[in-house]
Amino acid sequence: MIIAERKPMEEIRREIAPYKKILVAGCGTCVTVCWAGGEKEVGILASQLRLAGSSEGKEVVTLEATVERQCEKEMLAELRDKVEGVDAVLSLACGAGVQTMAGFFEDKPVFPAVNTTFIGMPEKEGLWVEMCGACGDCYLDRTGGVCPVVRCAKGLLNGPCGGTRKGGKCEINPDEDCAWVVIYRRLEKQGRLDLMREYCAPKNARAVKRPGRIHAAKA
Amino acid sequence: MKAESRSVLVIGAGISGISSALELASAGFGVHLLERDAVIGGHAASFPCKATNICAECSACVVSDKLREAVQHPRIRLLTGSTLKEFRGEPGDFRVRIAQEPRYVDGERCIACGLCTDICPTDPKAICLPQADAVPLIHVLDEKLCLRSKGKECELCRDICPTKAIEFNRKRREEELSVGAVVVATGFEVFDAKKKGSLGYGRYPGVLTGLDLEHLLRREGVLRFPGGDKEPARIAFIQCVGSRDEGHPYCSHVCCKYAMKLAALIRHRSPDTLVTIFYIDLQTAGKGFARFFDEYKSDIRFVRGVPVEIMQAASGELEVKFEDISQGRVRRDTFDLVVLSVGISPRTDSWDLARILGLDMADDGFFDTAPSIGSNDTSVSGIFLAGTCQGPKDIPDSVAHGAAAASRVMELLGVPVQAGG
Amino acid sequence: MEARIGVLICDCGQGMQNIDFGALARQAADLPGVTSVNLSSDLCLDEGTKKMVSLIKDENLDRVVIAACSPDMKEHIFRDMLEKAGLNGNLLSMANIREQCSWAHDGEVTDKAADLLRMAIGRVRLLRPVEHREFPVSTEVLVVGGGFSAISTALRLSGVGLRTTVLESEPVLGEGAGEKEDLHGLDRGSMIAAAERDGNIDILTCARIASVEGAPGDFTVTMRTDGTETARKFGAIVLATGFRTELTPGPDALIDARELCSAGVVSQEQLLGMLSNLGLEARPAIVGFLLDLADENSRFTTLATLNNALAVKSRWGSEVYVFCKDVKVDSEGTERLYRETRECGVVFLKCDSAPEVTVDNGKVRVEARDVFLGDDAAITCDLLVAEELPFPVQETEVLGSMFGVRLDSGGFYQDENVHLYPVDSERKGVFFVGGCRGNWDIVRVLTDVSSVVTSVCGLLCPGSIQVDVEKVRVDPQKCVACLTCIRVCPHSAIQLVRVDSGRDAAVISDLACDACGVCAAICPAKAIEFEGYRDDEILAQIEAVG
Amino acid sequence: MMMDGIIVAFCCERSGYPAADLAGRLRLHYPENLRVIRVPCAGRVDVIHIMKAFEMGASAVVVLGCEEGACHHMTGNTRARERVRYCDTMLREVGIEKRTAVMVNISPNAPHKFVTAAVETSKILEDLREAR
Repeated sequence: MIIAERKPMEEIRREIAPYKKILVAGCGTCVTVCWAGGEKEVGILASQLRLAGSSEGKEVVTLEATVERQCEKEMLAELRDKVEGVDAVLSLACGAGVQTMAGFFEDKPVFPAVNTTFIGMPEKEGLWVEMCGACGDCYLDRTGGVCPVVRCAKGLLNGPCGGTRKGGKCEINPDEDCAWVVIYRRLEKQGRLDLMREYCAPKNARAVKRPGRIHAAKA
Repeated sequence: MKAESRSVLVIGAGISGISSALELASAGFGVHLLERDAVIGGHAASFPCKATNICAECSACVVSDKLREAVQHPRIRLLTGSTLKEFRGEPGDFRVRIAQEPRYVDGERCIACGLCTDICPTDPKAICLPQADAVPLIHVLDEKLCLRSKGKECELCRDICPTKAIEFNRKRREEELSVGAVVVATGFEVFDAKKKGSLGYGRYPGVLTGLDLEHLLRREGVLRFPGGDKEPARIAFIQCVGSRDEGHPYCSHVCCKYAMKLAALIRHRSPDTLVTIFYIDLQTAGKGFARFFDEYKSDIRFVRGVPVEIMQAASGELEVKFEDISQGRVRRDTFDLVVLSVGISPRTDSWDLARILGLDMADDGFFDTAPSIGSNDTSVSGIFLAGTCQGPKDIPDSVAHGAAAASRVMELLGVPVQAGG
Repeated sequence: MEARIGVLICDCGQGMQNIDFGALARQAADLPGVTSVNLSSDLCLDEGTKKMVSLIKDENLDRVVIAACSPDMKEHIFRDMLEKAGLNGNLLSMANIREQCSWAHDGEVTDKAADLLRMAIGRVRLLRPVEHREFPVSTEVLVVGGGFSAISTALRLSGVGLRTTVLESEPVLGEGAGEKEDLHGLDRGSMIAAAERDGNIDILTCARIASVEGAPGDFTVTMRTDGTETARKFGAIVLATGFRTELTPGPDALIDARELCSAGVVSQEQLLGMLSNLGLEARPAIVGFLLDLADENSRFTTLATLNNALAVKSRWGSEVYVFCKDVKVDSEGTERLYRETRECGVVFLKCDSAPEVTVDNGKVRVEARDVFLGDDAAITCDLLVAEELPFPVQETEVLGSMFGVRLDSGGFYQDENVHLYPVDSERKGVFFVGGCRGNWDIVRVLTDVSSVVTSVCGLLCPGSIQVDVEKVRVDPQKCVACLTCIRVCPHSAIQLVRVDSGRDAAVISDLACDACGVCAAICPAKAIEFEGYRDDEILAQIEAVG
Repeated sequence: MMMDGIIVAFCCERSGYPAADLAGRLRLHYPENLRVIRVPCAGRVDVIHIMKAFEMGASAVVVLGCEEGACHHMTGNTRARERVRYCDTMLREVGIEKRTAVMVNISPNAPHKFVTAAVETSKILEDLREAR
């Protein structure tokens, strides 16, 4: 799942400063789940913007809407009427959603209200951790299902850096587990420790040719 | 099964009696809840919340919840101002005679509007709400304060009452009930600190009991120096007043904890206050207390040993004489306020009830338990004990003991198990 | 259709003289949807409620606002009245113009009262009916554990006619830790035998819980025995898994475990064995006890120490020293026992700091500063009975998270929250008894057992539970299955369920829900509605202010 | 503004609400500008409720929940505390300095604490108003 977090208020206000009537648009999928851009967050942001406006003596009119997925043109169609009536759109979707919106309503400025940060999972209520760097060159078969590219602070592919702390904690962030300790334990459990001896060639940094484009062969 | 065996008499509507009554009622029994006072709750309902920035687990709020639940329960019939007069029969089929003192204010009609109190010419007011959160929420007429008891013809309150709830010539009435079992939950008396004359209670205004302090905090919300506006700067708590001595061969269970909780609360509100606790053995065990004790123990000065004498100096300061064990000599320390941590004593009128019910008394003055499962059974089959009438308990233990007594009633009378899904 | 709101204002028999009720009534009458305004003085009395019932019927009202005293005391009466008039009890909103307006302020407060009335009217327009329904419950009870508290709970539940299953992870009952203490004359062997004979009690040994689902009256527990899994229904679950103990020869003991035995350091349990078996010639001349030095929660060892010190004194005639910080006498009968122990010659040495325990010539030596002597006391013991501390059993954490219940700061069951005491958990229908919730003295354990019997009876014996239907409800169309509500629900009332549309959505169990609204406030998709406290109902009140 | 000077108090029906009732019964007077909204638990109070109250012009929002460690729903009051803090931060983010959101933990039998909360919140507002 894509994880995002709200941009600093100052930045958001700078984005929309020239406009009076704004559509605050949420997305009902990833950013809802990570508490960054669902219907609830749309309501809160809109409310905060109205408050900001009133405290400056400037009237800000907000419309609110949340679609199931902003990264689907078809799902944006329902917003047409609302978008036509505003000066700008503030999107709480991930980068893909913002761009789809911007492309779909080309004559309206569309601004991001969140920073799309990583692909991750919820560790517990309200805490998300990065799991995947979308590098296009998956190593997980060799590492017991633990990605060292993002879960090792240094992105090392061939074992730990040597700075692992007592209790298997990371040298850089003592609150985090050292990814390579996790990998070792996992492989040990599975009797596949021999994999630790296998050399991993340097990562292919261009595994995904930008811009990425995947064509499903099946259809 | 006979209808009477589906109903239970609970004597005493303090926290353990209410706990019993609620449990029995929710299991389908009809409950007659007998209370001598005009309102329910007993001692437990008179304590203040002792939370600092965290809950002190004093359970005062639990009591409020349960009281409200009890008066709203359709299967609990509240008999306030009532006492037990006669008792006969056998388990499953007891006959009891109840006497209800005349209640000049009809509890069913009083809407607690307060007009009667406003108009009452006496000072202090003869008719008033006994407590702001009295349950039931009704005004009560104190005969002794009322002008009518002095032969005067005052009818102001009756005339102003918008719901015609007040009636002066009500008579004491009696009624006979048939019940299957009896739960005795008559509670305790607070030890009378005047009996320890050398501690100066009742003579020195700066000497209070723990209960006085609790009531003061509940009433005023803040701690003020008795009789003045100044906040006391040095406070001593003296433990085991009326516990663990010749007349009281038991620990009262509650005093160490309430003293420490009050001390923590005082320090929380006025961090410059110095608090000393004189003690024999600190009772710090029990769920939830260890956490609290760890948080506040460094805020309190603990002195092992219980002072035997308090003198008031000309300045009004209180001089506490105690044996400094570590130095092996008698020392004196001065305080602005001394709180006597009075213990739980058996009710002196327990004997009357014991005679009516045929119960045995233990030699410490509490009701005696029969050797059985737990400590709810008495020597009379069908009569069970709940709460502090059986021995000292704190609020959570009293609630538990009340619920435990209910289980014994259920086992005696049987609970029909309805086939479920 | 336009709402037909009836506004009933009660002046509490002129108990609120700083409100102009005529003006208040006129203001209310002008508000949209208000079809009738009525002024009275005795709304909560019999005659008042009767008048109201006929008014609701006559005026064909479909919702009611009452401006009177606090709903805290009287709301239930008024709800009943609505039901009597054929309206759903939830279609009532109250304006507290007495306690929170007239009585709280000096001077004229008609404007504020009008404000409160507008707020209530704003809310009442949006209220929807909430149905009640009876759910039949299973009357079978699962008791987890096989020690004293578990067996006595099972026996007592069976005694009131509830079928009970005892689930023990060990091969036999009664083998848990802490099972050797004095049980006030209760014989464990005969209790186990009674349980085994009892036709109402099923005993499963070597059994573990694999999963728990459902709500009070309707739990589904999957149990694993001998590698096979079976799922069964229970109405209530009692956790009585007991505790384990560990010997602590003082917090700063300078001896290691291997030395303990040879130096004569024993546990209370070993001492009991010696007391019943030891020949005369081996009687130790000096016996020491450590007590209340390692932990505040020493009620458990206090009783054992007092009883055993007394036994040592009377049977062996040894010199007995008890090293302790305080004697925890706040359990029934303990002060008496403490007196008796001292009177027969047992010496209590009170020390504020932990004594030093060393091994000297194969014997254990305890050195402490006695606060009464004001001096150091050093005693070489032939036998030292070390302090034992209670700890949670191993599976506590795993079972705790499986059941969705929080542990206390010592790692035992039951969060330190006064509203749960004595035996409740935050998950309705799940209870704790005895050692596993941190009660280790037998009197309190027995009270726990009785309390839990009461609670289970109250829950299950009626055969059904009355609940509000969908008072708090997830809209499956809006739910994005983010699991947030499931993670935050304090009462484990929410589950992910495959709904009609074939998608997964959160579903709230009416039986388990305690109507707090924590889920509704946190749902990022705004998919949860709490009737009576929906967002629009709350916002309508805010909008009506001013 | 419609609600200028108004304090909106979200009161948990287990604690803040009965405490307010008691204050009334004891005739402990507090500022008239307080409007109580009853909620089943402080944990029901959502960020948007607080924000809307400010939007409508409320000068302060107070959430009254049970004492910490004594919430009937375990975490309702601590969640409320975090939400209140978040709302207060959001006000500051948009440069609103003269209004405030406050969390108060209270027990149902603490009428004096309720009055103190009302009085102190008013005082905070006064101080904020005079600050510039």
